[in-house]
Amino acid sequence: MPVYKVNVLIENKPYISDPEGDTILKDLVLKGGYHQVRSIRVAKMLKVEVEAKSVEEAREMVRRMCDELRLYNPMLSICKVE
Amino acid sequence: MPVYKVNVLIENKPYISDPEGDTILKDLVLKGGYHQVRSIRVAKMLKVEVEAKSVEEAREMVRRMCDELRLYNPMLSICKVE
Amino acid sequence: MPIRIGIVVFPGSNCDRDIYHILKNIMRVDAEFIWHKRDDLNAYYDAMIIPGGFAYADRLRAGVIAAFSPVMQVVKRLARDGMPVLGICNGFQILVESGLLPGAFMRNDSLTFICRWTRLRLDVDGSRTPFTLLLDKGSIINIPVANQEGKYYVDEDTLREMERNEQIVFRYEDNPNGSLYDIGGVCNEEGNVLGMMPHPERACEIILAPQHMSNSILHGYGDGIMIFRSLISYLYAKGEHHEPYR
Amino acid sequence: MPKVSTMSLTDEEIRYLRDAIAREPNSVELSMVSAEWSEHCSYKSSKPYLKIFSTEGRYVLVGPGYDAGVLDIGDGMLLTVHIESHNHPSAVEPYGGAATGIGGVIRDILSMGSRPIALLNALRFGDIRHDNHARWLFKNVVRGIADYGNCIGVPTVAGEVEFDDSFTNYCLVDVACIGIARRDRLVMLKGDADDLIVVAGNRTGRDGIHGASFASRAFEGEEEDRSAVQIPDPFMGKLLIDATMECVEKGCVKAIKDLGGGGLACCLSETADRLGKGMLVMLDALHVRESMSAEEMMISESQERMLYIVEPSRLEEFKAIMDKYEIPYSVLGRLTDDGYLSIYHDGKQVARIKASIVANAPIARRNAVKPPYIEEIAANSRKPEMPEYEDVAEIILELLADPSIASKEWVYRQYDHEVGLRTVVKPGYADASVLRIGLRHDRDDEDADGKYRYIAVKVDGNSKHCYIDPYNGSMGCFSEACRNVACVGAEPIAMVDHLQFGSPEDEHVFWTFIESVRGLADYGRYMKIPCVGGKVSFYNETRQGAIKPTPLVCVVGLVGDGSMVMKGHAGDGDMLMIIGLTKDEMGGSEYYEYIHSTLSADVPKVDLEYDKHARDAVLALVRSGLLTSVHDCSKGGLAVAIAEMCIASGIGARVELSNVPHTCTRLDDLLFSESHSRFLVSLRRDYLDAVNRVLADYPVHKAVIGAFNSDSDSLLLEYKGSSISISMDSMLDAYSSIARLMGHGG
Ligand SMILES: Nc1ncnc2c1ncn2[C@@H]1O[C@H](COP(=O)(O)OP(=O)(O)O)[C@@H](O)[C@H]1O
Ligand SMILES: [Mg+2]
Repeated sequence: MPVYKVNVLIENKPYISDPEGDTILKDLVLKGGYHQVRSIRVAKMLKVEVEAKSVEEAREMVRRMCDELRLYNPMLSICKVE
Repeated sequence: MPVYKVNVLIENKPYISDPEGDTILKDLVLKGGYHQVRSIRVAKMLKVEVEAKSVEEAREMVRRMCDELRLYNPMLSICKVE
Repeated sequence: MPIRIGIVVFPGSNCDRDIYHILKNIMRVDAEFIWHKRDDLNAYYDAMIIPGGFAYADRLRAGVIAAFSPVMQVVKRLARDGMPVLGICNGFQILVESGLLPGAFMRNDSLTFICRWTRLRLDVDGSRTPFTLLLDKGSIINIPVANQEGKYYVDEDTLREMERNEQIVFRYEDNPNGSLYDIGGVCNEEGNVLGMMPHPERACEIILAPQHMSNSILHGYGDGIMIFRSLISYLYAKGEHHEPYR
Repeated sequence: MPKVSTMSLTDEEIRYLRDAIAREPNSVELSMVSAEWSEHCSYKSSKPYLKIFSTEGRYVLVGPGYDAGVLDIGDGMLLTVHIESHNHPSAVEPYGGAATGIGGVIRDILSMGSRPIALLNALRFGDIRHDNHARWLFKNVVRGIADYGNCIGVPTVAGEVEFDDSFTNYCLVDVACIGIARRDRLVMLKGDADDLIVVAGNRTGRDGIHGASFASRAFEGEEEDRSAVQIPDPFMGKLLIDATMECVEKGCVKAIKDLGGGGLACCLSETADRLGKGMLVMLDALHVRESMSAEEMMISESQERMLYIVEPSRLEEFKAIMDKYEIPYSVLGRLTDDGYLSIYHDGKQVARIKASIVANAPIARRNAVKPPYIEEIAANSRKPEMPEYEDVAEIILELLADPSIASKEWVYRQYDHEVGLRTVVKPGYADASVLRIGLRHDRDDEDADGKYRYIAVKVDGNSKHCYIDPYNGSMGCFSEACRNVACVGAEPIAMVDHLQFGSPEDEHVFWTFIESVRGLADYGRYMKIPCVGGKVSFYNETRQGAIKPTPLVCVVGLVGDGSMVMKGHAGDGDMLMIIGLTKDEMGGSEYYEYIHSTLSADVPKVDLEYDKHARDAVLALVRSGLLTSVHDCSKGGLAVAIAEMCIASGIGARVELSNVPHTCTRLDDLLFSESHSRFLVSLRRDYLDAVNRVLADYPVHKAVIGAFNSDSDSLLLEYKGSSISISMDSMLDAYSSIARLMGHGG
């Protein structure tokens, strides 16, 4: 069966604060002189290689896996499968 | 000035091991019955909002910032600006 | 002039007071905290210690944000002038991120923080660094680690060069975190800058050592004391003639 | 976004409020009151019962009622103690919930002007062997505690973990914190009219709105609980510790209070009420993350925020400290003499209400009825079939692998338990941890360098015992915590408790609550161990119903001096002695519940007088330096305690069971009973006479029951001519079951 690459992006919901992004912005980027930067948010990507019959099937399976195995916490984060 | 969204993807170089990805694969995914999954690698994404005249300028500036402020460690990781 | 050692403090450093206690109450030398915003030092120091902790909460990557702080530019200059500089745990990570020491750190193989006592072997001549002067090559010290990103990494070429230059100072007997070649501590080419992952300050007083390690020949002290005694001996040996670092 | 509502106020409470203020409350006032009158903040169900604790004692400087209890241990040094839970938030988001729990208890300790020096944690989950969700909760709760505690540089030095099906789909996450203050710098609430009210720390956002009322009702695990997801920021937590300690050092703050459950509403009303003052508050000055209504600002529970009362003349000093650490702050207003909270927003007065009304909820009368299940258990108690003697080895191994008994090393390895140079006895080395205090910066007296003090701390609970018999079970938890600190050579000097139950509106649950309080109070009064603080957490319920009653007791003990700290191991040839009497009390034992899935009514009972004698006897032995090690005998009974001593010392032993003083009729009872007031001690052979001389003063049972033997790589249990042998390897293997179950931490 062919192997597909599927990317999963896990990020905090927009109204949930991101202390790590804030610190990177305040203490590294702005202090480093990059004043054009307005905001930084940190997200996590899982690059998954999966056997499937089609891209659609691969995506659908990865999506199911993320939900079922709690690869992210739906209370906190959103999870996009690309 | 307009604000652009630029994504920075930081991932380990291919020959550097990724224990986190391996553990998710081994302890969660395979044990959870998703045997179609071949590999998982974890990457970090910074979602940057930056003022610039154009997308190109925004990207170029973020790229420079990543190198100069060591937003990634060139010994371990590669960094893509999207 | 009395020996005076600077302890560099970043927001989030948390072993600064521990180092202070050892220097002041056990070693009986002068110690002063140096806040990270300082970009010039108006006093002289004989050595600098960058303590452990979580500078900037290890955000982005352990040590990286601290490496850009004003005080580190001063530390870099003093290190180039030959001042003894010791980075412990997070301090080691900061020295690596600021380019004073080679290598990089990754998350422990266990992916978790690890707090436990390890056995650390000196892999170079004691005289290689001011902090190991009183130890013999091959000697083993009992000392705890406490880290999350403690897995040392360096590429092949650099590693070979470091071996040639005798820069690999400490190796774990019982590698706790997956460090490449069991590396637990490295120095720069000149030998005056040392970074080590384990915490010598936690192993200075025997009452703080686990019971099975308390049969030390050091009479009431733990093995970690040798790091500080070495430094003090080194500084005394340089005598009154040495120019203090400014 | 959740709408601010009055959902947690009852009709009766609204009527009471109307009468008190003699008009209709407006919406801001209503939301302030409903936050403060939530069970979580107001103790409206529990208050009358907590009065029965004895709260005075030789070392007590400040008892319950403040953010932390304060103990005066002499030489200008004070200890502060507090305990908190974060159960609901952890059940939704285990990592953030547990981490913010640490942040919360740290800020309570800071509120007294004391420096947090150690953390303890007590955790409860469902069955991690079979339940993925329980494993997920366990893994992330531990990671959350580790990440927060490690980052702020406060060591997590002790704790306990229990697993039981009543926590399925839920968890209990309790954290206690010990602080140290110099007597001349203790910050008690002070304030005069015109003193400034300053909030410092993270920007206020919409997070955690309704957290307090979320913790004041049953846990649904639904979408709406989202609003209670709290994001930890240990970096800001650490900065607040450093900045607050600097303010205390300089003496530039008159009062400190943390912003916890109920946000500004609770913090302002309680502070004003305590001070007997009013407050003029300009909400527009508050540093916020997003634009918010007055109601939202008042009840937001954004983490890592502190309130300070600052004299106007010291404001510049205060600001300089905050600026040094780059902590954002806002001067919200000032104290007044009128006793009213006058809140302004957008140029308008949005609330004006007496602080004393907001801060003092009407007491809720609750019914208490003995739950029928207790009678049912009594009626149906039956002894399981007696195992063959050959099968006993297998049962012991199974018990050693029972996650509630097995080694918790997987947990405490993830905690920095050494930062601070205080942890003399570390987790896993003894029943309680020992901390060194009196480092130069701990004292009034700068010259008293090197004159250290040692304290012991431990937290204990036992939901299985407390479910079947809340009175005796609770008393047993207290006794166990005291035994644990005695094992390291410390005399218990104070306790804080945490009472965790289902809904107080349920008369059966409420009965167990009252029984539990009685048990703790009776033990404390008899032993003269005062309660200096605590916390009540109700509504620990899921769709399956209430959790088992889970009171926790955190005991602080004082060690005589450094040389008396007990952290030994049994050595080759050492004798094994038991102190105490083993009785046929099998109810709630791990043996019955884990091995046989049997409930039985006869939960171990504490004989107060005997318990005191046994503990005093062991303390006398430890302090006379006659022992090589001590271990208290509790969960899993005698068999498990002996096995644990072999594992800890890395050497085998041979034991003659018929020498054990007991009143049992069956061997399995003798081996696995969890009778209280028992200790196992090891001693060098040549000290036996001396030990017996010391013990002669105490009317307790004692017997030499075996000896350790480094040549043997097994534990040999002999009984009336038959014997079984369990290899060290198999014991070690069984005992490390948690690490095996949890794998890597990812
Ligand atoms: N969650 C935890 N965090 C830190 N230490 C823990 C934790 N759970 C257990 N420990 C430590 O492991 C050891 C054994 O704990 P426990 O099994 O509760 O002992 P006991 O049965 O004597 O009360 C103690 O040192 C205790 O402090
Ligand atoms: Mg115990």
